[in-house]
Amino acid sequence: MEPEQGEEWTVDLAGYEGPIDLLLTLARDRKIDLTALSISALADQYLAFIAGAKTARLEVAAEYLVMAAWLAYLKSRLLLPRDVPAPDGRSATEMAEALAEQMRRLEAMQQAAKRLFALPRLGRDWLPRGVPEGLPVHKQADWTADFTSLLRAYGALMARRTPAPVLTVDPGLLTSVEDAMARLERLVGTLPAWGDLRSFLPKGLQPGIQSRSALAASFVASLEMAKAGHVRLRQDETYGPLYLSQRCDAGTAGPVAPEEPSDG
Amino acid sequence: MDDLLEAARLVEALLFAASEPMSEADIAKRLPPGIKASSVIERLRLDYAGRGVEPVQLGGKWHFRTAPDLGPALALTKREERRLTRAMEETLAIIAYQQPVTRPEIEAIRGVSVGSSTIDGLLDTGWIKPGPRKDVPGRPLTWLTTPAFLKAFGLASLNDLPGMDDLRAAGMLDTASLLNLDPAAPADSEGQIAAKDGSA
Amino acid sequence: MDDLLEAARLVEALLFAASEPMSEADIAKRLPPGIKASSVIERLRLDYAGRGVEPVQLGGKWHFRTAPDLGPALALTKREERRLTRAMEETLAIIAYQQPVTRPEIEAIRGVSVGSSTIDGLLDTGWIKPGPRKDVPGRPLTWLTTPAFLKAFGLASLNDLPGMDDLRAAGMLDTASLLNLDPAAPADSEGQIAAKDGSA
Repeated sequence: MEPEQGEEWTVDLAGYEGPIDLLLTLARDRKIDLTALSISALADQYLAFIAGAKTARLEVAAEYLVMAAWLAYLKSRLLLPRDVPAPDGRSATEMAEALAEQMRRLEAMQQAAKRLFALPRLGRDWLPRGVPEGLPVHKQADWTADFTSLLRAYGALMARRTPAPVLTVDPGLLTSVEDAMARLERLVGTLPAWGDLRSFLPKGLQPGIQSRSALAASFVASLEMAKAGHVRLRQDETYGPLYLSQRCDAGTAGPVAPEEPSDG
Repeated sequence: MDDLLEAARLVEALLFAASEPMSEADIAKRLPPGIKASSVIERLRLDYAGRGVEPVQLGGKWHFRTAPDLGPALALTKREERRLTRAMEETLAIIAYQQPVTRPEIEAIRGVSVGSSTIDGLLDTGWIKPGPRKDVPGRPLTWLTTPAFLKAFGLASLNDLPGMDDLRAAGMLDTASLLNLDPAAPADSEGQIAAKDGSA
Repeated sequence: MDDLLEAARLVEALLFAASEPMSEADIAKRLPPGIKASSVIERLRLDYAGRGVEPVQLGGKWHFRTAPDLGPALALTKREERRLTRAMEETLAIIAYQQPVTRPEIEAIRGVSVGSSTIDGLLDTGWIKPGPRKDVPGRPLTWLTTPAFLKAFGLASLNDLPGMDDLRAAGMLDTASLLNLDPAAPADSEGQIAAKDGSA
């Protein structure tokens, strides 16, 4: 598919941005004025160019062919002695003027593009400040406070200062370890066999702090006495009752029943 | 002490140190009462005329930049720069001058369809962005330029696009008349462009 | 064309745009033959003498920096809204109600020590000021509220502060509420003073 030699001009459509661009280029090259009157001459040039391209067996995009057909039609209309309006209502002169207007418009934008791209460009022609130091910023606080919140804070502080309920305990309610030990020393010998620790507590203890204090003191006392070898301790299960007996006792009998229910 | 000189010292220091260009209002805030920001900037422009750095307006804000004629000496061209195709250049110009503009409008002006690669390529530059849809049948997307576009081309604003006033005066930016223009106006502008399309 | 001026333009653009300070050798590489870097730098120093920016040497390398005398003028004050911390609120309330009051007295009431940051913060609000020293061992400073305090809280005088009865009536002096301490209240970072206050 070699293009034929000896063409009047080099036919190559690759350089054009569509038919209007081609028309513009032809008008520029042939110095054809873009008035309605000279559109006919320009159409001739265009048709010749497309014919040349076809002869050279170049692939001509459909849009160029559409324009060629349209120009041929326009040219034939322009040649008519009387300017008969086309079916769309436009006369041939109006159609030619519309084409000329579009060419002027594209030409204007092409020139604008040229001028735009001739501007000094960032990175190509100029640079901004390389490393700006930045401007120092001083922060200034605008304090806001809510009066209600302030009063609440003060109210809470003042409320906190009113005396809080304090746990006071009458010393007479408490059993000391020494007292408990003396009592255990005295009682343990009187029992025949293993006895529940709780059964050694005095009768008539008030539930609550008094009972708990007596039990705790007796427990500590029993541990002390076991350490000293005066008694033996036994617990059959975790959290189960604690039994004690005299050291010399053989442990033949089962535990005795507690003297009173324990609140522990 | 010359008040204007002192103010010029302050503003040049500001513009050198600021990490972003500053508006005249930002500058005015730092100036003593009675000194007009515009006068100080004018003074600075004179002081730096012909120097290697210069105060210029960019997107409506002032900054210092190197003088464009020094580009080659600064060896800036060494930076790899992807060349835009002609289709991309023209499409960018149409978007810049006629924004907001839809793809069909761009196609009507160029007389050729705009390939996706043209839009994609421009999106890659960061110079264009989609705008609101236009309220016409099909609700096509409009296209706008970005602040990065102004920065890249060193433009104070879109009004500073070269020849903007002349083009406007000549009615070349009036998109309303566009759709009646296309002489060859085929009903379908899509799909008729073969691979020859230079925009591809 | 003045060769030295042209070289100075180039060097000022280089130093302006460089990402880091440049040594004289770095600069010399960019200069045309026959132009000495030291002469160009000297020329630049003269050109910028008394300006708002100036070429200075830092660790043997050159860069532009803003004139030191302009530092304060360049600074930007940024206002930001800040709320009183719980500690500040309590301390301010105690000062308001019990002024003149010393820091140890405030600490006794709050049951926690009062950090310097709390006092500093309150001084920054402009709502408290130091009063006369109290005539007790150590002669501690007393604290008072200022007229700005009254203004900020919309009080005509200190007498307008609600009394204890008012607080109680408003449910702000409710001991029961102590058992349900606000879980959202920030933990007091100032540290509890052990044993100072049995109710703590």
